[in-house]
Amino acid sequence: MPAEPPSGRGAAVLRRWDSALIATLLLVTLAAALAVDGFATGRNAQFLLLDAVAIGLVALPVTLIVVTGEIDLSVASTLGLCSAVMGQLWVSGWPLELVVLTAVALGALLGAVNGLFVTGFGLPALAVTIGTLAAYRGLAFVVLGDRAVADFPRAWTDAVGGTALAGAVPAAMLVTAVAAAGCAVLLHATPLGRSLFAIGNNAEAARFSGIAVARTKFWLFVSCGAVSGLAGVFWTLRYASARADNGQGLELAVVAAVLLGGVSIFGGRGTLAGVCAGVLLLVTLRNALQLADVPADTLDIVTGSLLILSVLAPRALTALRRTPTTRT
Amino acid sequence: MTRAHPRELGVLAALLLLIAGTAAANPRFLSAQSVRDLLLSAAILTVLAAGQTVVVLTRNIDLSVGSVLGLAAFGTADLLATHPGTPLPLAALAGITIGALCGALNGALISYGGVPALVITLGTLYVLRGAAHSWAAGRQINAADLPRPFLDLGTATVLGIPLLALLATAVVLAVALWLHSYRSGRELYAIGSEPAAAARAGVPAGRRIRTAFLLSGSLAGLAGVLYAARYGTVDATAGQGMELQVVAAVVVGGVAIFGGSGSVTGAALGALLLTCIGSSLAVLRVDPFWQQAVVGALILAAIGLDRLLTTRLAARAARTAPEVSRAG
Amino acid sequence: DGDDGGPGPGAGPEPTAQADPDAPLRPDLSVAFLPKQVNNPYFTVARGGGERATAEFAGTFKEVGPSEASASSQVSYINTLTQQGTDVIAISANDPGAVCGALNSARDAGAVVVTFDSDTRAECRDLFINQATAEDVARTQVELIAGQIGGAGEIAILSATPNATNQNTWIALMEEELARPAYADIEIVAVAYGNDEDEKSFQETQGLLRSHPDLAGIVSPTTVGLAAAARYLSGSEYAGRVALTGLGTPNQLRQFVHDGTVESFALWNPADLGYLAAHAGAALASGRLTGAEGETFTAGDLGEFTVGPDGVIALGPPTVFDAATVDDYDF
Amino acid sequence: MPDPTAAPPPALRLHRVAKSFGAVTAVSDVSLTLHPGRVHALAGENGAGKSTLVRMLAGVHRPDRGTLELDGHPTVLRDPAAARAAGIAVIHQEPTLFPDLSIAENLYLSRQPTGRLGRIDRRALRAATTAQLARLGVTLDPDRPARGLSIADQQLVEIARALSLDARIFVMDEPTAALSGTEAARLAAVVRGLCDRGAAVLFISHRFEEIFGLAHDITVLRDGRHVSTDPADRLTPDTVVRRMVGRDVGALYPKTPTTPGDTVLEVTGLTRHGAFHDISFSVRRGEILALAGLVGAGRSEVVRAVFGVDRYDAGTVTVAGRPLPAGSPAAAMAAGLALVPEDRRQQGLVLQLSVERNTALTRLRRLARHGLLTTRRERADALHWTERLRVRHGGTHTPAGTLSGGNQQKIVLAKWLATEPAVLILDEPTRGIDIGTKAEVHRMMSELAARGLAIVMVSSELPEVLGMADRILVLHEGRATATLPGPGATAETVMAAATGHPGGAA
Ligand SMILES: Nc1ncnc2c1ncn2[C@@H]1O[C@H](COP(=O)(O)OP(=O)(O)OP(=O)(O)O)[C@@H](O)[C@H]1O
Ligand SMILES: Nc1ncnc2c1ncn2[C@@H]1O[C@H](COP(=O)(O)OP(=O)(O)OP(=O)(O)O)[C@@H](O)[C@H]1O
Ligand SMILES: [Mg+2]
Ligand SMILES: [Mg+2]
Repeated sequence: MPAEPPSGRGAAVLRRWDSALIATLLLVTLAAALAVDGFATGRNAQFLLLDAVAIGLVALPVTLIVVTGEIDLSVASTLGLCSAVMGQLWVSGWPLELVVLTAVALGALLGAVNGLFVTGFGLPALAVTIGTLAAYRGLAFVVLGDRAVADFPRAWTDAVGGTALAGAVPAAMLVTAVAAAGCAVLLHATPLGRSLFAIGNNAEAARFSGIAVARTKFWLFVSCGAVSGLAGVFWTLRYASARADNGQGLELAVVAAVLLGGVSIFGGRGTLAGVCAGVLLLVTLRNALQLADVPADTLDIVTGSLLILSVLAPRALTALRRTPTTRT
Repeated sequence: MTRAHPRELGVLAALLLLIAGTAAANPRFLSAQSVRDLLLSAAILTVLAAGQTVVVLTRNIDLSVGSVLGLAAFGTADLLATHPGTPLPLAALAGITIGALCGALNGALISYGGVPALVITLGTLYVLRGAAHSWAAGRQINAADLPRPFLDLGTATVLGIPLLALLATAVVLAVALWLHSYRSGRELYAIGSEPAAAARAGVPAGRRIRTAFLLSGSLAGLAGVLYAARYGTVDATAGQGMELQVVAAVVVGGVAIFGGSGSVTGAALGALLLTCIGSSLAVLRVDPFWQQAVVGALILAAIGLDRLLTTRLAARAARTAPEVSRAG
Repeated sequence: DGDDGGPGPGAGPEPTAQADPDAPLRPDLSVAFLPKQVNNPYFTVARGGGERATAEFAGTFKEVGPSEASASSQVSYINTLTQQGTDVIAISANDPGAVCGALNSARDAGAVVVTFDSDTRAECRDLFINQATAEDVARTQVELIAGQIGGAGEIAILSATPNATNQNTWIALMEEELARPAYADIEIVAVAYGNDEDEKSFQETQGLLRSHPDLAGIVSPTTVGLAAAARYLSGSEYAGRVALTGLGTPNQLRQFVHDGTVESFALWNPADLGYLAAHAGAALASGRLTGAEGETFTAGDLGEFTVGPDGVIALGPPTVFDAATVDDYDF
Repeated sequence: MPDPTAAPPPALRLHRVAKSFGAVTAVSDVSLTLHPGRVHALAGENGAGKSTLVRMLAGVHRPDRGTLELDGHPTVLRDPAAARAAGIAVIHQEPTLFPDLSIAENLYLSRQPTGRLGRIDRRALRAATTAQLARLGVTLDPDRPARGLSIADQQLVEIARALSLDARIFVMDEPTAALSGTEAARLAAVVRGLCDRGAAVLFISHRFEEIFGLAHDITVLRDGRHVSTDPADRLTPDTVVRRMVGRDVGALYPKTPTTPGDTVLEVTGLTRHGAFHDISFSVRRGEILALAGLVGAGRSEVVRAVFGVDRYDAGTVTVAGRPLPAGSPAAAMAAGLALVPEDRRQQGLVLQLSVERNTALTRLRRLARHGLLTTRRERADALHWTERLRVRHGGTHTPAGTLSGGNQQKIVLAKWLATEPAVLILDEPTRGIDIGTKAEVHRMMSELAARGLAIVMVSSELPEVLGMADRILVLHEGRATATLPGPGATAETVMAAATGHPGGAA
C-alpha cells in the first residue's frame, strides 16, 4: 500500500518470496511423491504439466498487465470466444491452419477492445474487463450456441496432448516454458520491462519520463488477448471440443496464481519466476490432493488459504525480523 | 460543484432510457406486478452493493460477498429447518451474525496484516464457499422445510411495495446518511482518496477499514437471509458468482474502483440498472444466446456513458469559467 | 484405434469378449462416481444409490468430482482415477466429447466406464444408464401440462442453460409430441433459459408472464427452474391461474404441490439411477456384461435390465408425483 | 526579545534523539528546545535530517533513542493522532491532500463542525474554511476538490490545515518552498501573529531572508548531527552557510553572458481553454528564458503542453524548425526536449523504484545493449550522476522515496541532464534545494547555456529569475503580459506585469 513509506526491503522480500515459493513447491512435490500413491509416475507428471499449460500461458501476459497496475478478467471469456469461433470456422470448412491463425488474431482483436476502453476512454480495467467478461462469453454462445464441435483431426489433437524431449515433457508445456522464459527476460532485463514497473508504480511519472504509457498498456492488452486466443486453441484441441463455455472460471485461477506468485495487485512489484512457481504450486497441490481423494470443497479451502498465506506470510516474516530492533 | 452528482445522474439517465425503451416495446413492463418484481429482484443486489460501496470507498474490495451470502443463506435456512420453532428475528440475526463474522475475519486479516484486500477476499471467496459446501454436504433446504411466515417475508408488501425493497432502501438511506454526514463516514472517503494523508491526519484507518468490512459482511449476511426468504430453496451454491455482479453494480453506479469517490445511492442505482437489464432482456424476449453478450455490452455502455458525462461536465466547467477554481 | 474422433454413426468398438451372465462378481471392486458437480443435491441422491449398490456387492465406493460443472476439471479427475487404478468409473459427463480422450485412457488402463444421467459419445464408454428415454420424458411432460391446462392454450418452456444437451433433446421431442393432432390447441410460444440459477429463473418466469399475457402453463424440465418458477408463482398474482409442471424433486416441490401452485410433476428416482449405474459397472467389470445389445443382467432389487442399442440401458419411465403421492418420497 | 531563561518552561524539548533507517543514520544525538512565543529555525543541507526531526514531532516516526518533553513532561508520540492531541500542528514538506475531498474537508477532516445528532454542518464548515484561507490571502473555493491543485495551492491548503488546528506548537517544514514572495510574506505575518499569541514555532527553510526575517533562534544540523544553536541576531547568513556546508559556497546566480545562437524552440499561439491563451515565445541556443508570474498563472501548464504531457487546443511548437506533434513526450524527447517537472513526487520520480532505475528511466533504450538492460549498467550510470550532483543517498539500490526532499530533486535533475537535451525546461528547478546545491545548479545552468543549450526556466523565486534569465516572459492568468530583457528587469517591473499591470514595463 502506498501508505507505507517505501522501504528498501521491498525487492529483497520479493526475492525471498520467490525462493520460499520455489522451496514450497519442491517440498510439496517431494511430500506428494512420498505420501500419495500414483503421484510420482511419468504419466501423472504429464497430466499435471498439461493441466498447467492453459493457466500458465494466460498467466504470463496477465502478469505483465498486473505489473502495470491494470488487470484483465476477460481472459477466460476471450479463450471461450476464440474456441467457439474456431469450432464454427472448422465446421464451415476452413483449413485448420487458417482457423488457428484466425482464432489468435481474434484474441488480439478482443484484447484491443479492452485496451481501447482502458487507455482510450480512461476507464478502470477492472470494470471494463468485468464487462467484456460477460460480453465475450455471451458472444461465444451467440457463435456456437449449445453445440460442441468435436471432429478436429486426430493428428492435431494428438500433437497438442503429445510429448517432446523423448517423451518426457508435454510439447505444449515446452512451448509454455519457452514463452515464460521469454517473458521473464522481457520483464526483468529489457527497457520495456523497466517501463512496465515504472508505469505500475507511478504512471504519471512514467509519462513525464517519455514512456508511452497508454500505448504500452494498449499493446499489453492486445498481446494478452492474443495469448488467450492461443490458449483457446490449445484448450479446444486438447479436449477435442470447441464449446462456448470452454475455460469458464479460469480467470480466477489465473489471477490467484499470479497473486500467489507475489505480484502486487497494485502494480509495480512482482517477478515472473514467482508467477511460474505460483502456477505450478497450485496445479501440483490440486493434483496431489485429488489423488489423495481430498474432496473438492477442501481443495477450494486449501486454494483460498494458500492465497491468504501468500500475502500474509511475507508480512509476518518482515514483522518478526523487525520486532527486536524496534522494541528497545 | 460537489453538490450536483453528475455520476449518479448518468446512471439514472441510463436507467430511465432502458425503462422507457423496454416499456415502449412492451407496456406491461410497467404494470404494478412487474415493477414490484423488479424492486424485489434488485433488493438483494442493492443490499450487497451498499456494503461493497463502503469497502470500495476505502480503496479496498470485498470479493467474498457471494460466498458469505451463500454461507449465511444456508445457515439461516438450516437453522429454521432443523429448529422450526426459532423466532424469525433470531434466525435473521443468526444469518447477519454469520456474515458479520466473515466480514470481521476479512477486515482483521486485511488491516492487521496490511495486505491487499483483493487477494485476501479472493482467498476467503474460495475458503467460505468450501466451508459452505462442507457444511451442506450436498443437502438442499426446500420451501417445505421452512416456516411459512419466513417465506412470506420474501413476497410480503407494505402499501403495495415489497418488504424486501423497503428494507433495501432503508439500508441504502442509512449508509448514505452515514457516509455523507458523519465524520467517521467522511474518513472512509479520506482513507480511500489518499491513505498516506489519512495516516498523517491521524485517521484510525485500521479501525475504519475493519468497520467497513464488518458492515459489508453483515449486509452480505442480511442478503443471505433475504435470499433464503425469497427463493425458499437453498443449497451451498447460493450466491455463487454474485461478487462480479456486485462489483459491476458498484462500478456502474459511479463508485471509483480505486476509492475515495462515489456514493451509495449511485451504487444502488447501479444495482437497479443491472437488474433492470436482466428483466428487460427477459421481457423483450431477446435471444437467450445474445443475452449475456448484451448484458456485457450494456455494462460497458453504462460506464462509458458515465465517463463521457463526467468529462463533458468537467470540460464545460473549465471552458465557461476558467477562474472557477479560484473564485472565492 | 484409427478412429478420427468424429461423431460417426457407428456405435462403440464391437465388444470382443463374450459375455458370461454367470460369471462371479469380482470381489473388492473399486467404484468411483464422477458427477457433473459434487455437492449438487441431485447427484448426492444418486450417489446414495451407488453407495447402496456397492455395499451389496462388497466393493469400495467413492465419489469425486469438481465443485463447478466443467468438462476440463472432469478430465483431470478421470486422469486421477486412472492413476489410482479404479475398476468402475460412473460418470455424468459435462461434455460428450471433451472427456472422451481421458475416458479411453482410463479404459486402456483397465477401467470400465458407465455413463449415467448425461452421456458421452458412444465410443468412449461401455454403457449408458439412461434415466428415462427422452421420448418418455417428453411425452410425460406433455401429458401433464395438457391435462393441467385442459388441452388448450399457450404454453412456455423454462429450461436450464441454452446449451444443456438433455433439456434441448427433451424440448425438441416435446415439440414433436405437441405436433400430434391431439394437442392441436396447445402452442409453445416461447422457450426461456434460467441458467439453473434462482434469480435468472425468477426473471425469466416474470418475463414469460409479461410478454405472454395469455399464457396458460409453463413446463420447466429442470429442477432448479421448476422450483424457482413455483416459488415465484406461489407469491404472485398468477398463482392458480398459470399451470406449472416439469421435472423436479418431491422435496423441493412438496410445499407448492400442497399449496396448489403445482398440480403434478415428474422425475425418475435419482437414487435408482445411481444404484443401477453401480450394478451395471460391477457386471461389466466382472464379465457378466460386455455392453452388446440384447444382453441382460440383474441389478439388485431393481430387477432385470436389458442392454438396448448403442449400449444404452433405460431405467424406466419417469414417476409422476402429485398431492397424493408426493409425501411418499424423500429426495 | 524576551530572555529565554526568564521565559516560561519550554513548550517542547527534544533530548538527544536519534533515528536510523537500516544502515542510514538520519538523525543522531540531536537536542532542541522550543519556547512559547518564539520562532526556532532549523537549517541544514539537503539530507541533514530536518524532516526526520519533524516526523518525530509529528508522531510519524518514533525516535530510536532520546526523549521528548512537552511542558516539562516526558511524552511519547505514538502516532500522528497523539501528536495532534498534544497540541502539535505540523506542515509537512510534501503536502499530502485528499484529492477527492473538497478543500474544506481537507482542512477539517475528523474535526468538521457538527450540528444536530452529530451530523456535519456543511454551512459552518464552508464558512470556517473560507475564513482560514482568507488569513493566508487565498481565495480558493472551499467546495472544489483538491485534485488538480497546483503544488503551490496544495502547499497553501496544507498550511491552512495546520493553522486551523488549535495548537500550541507549530512545526513547519519548508512551507514556503513552492510559494512566491507575496504568499510567503503573508505566511510570515501569520507566523508572527501565532507567536504573539504564545505559540512555539519550528520553522524550516532554505531561504535565508525568511529565516533571518522570522526566527528568534537558529539551529544548524549537519549529517544528522547538531552543530549549533544561537539567537538569530548573533548570526549572519554566511556563518550559517559555513556551519551547514562546512565550506564556502560559490555565488548564487553566476550567469555568464553568452551570445545566443539559432532559435531552437519556437512556440506560437499556444492555447488551452481554461488554462492559458495565445502564448508565444522562442528560445535560442545559449539563452535562458524565464517564465515568471504569480502562483497559478499557468506557467507550469504552458511548459507541460510544450513538452507534450498535456494536450493543447491551438498553436504550434517547433523545435529546430520542425513542428513537434502534440501530446507526445516521447516525440519531444526525440527532438531534444527535456522537462524537469515541478512536482517531483508525482511527476518527477517513481518513488518506489530505486535511484538507479529512476535515473535510467529517461534513457532505457540508450542504456540497453542488444536490447537487454542490466542492473550493473544502470548502477554505474547512476553512480556517475549522483556523484556529479552530490546526492546523499544510502546506495543507488535504495528506493528514491527514502531520499530527502532536496536529494530527490537532484535525482530528477540528473535523469534529465543525462539525456543531453538541446532544450532544457526546468519547472521550479531549485524548489527545496539547499543553498550549496542551488549555487551548483545555477552554475550548471550557466555552463549548459554556455555550451549552447537553450533553457526555459519557470521559477517563483524572483531573485532567481532576475539573476539567471536573459529574457523574462511574464504570465498573468494564463496570458502573456510582458516580455522583459533579463538584465534590465527589476522586481518591480516583473511584479507589475505579473499582477496584470504591465504599464510600468518597457
Ligand atoms: N524512510 C526512510 N528510509 C530510509 N532513509 C531515509 C528515510 N527517511 C529519510 N531517510 C534518510 O535520512 C536522511 C535525512 O533525511 P531528511 O528528509 O530528514 O533530510 P532533510 O534535512 O529534510 O533534507 P531536505 O532539505 O532535502 O528536505 C537522508 O539521508 C534520507 O535519505
Ligand atoms: N489538472 C488540473 N485540473 C484542474 N486545475 C488545474 C490543474 N492543473 C492546474 N490547475 C490549475 O490551473 C492553474 C494554473 O496552474 P499552473 O500549475 O500552471 O500554474 P503556475 O503558473 O505554474 O503556478 P505554480 O507556481 O503554482 O506552479 C492553477 O490555479 C491550478 O490550480
Ligand atoms: Mg526535508
Ligand atoms: Mg508551476
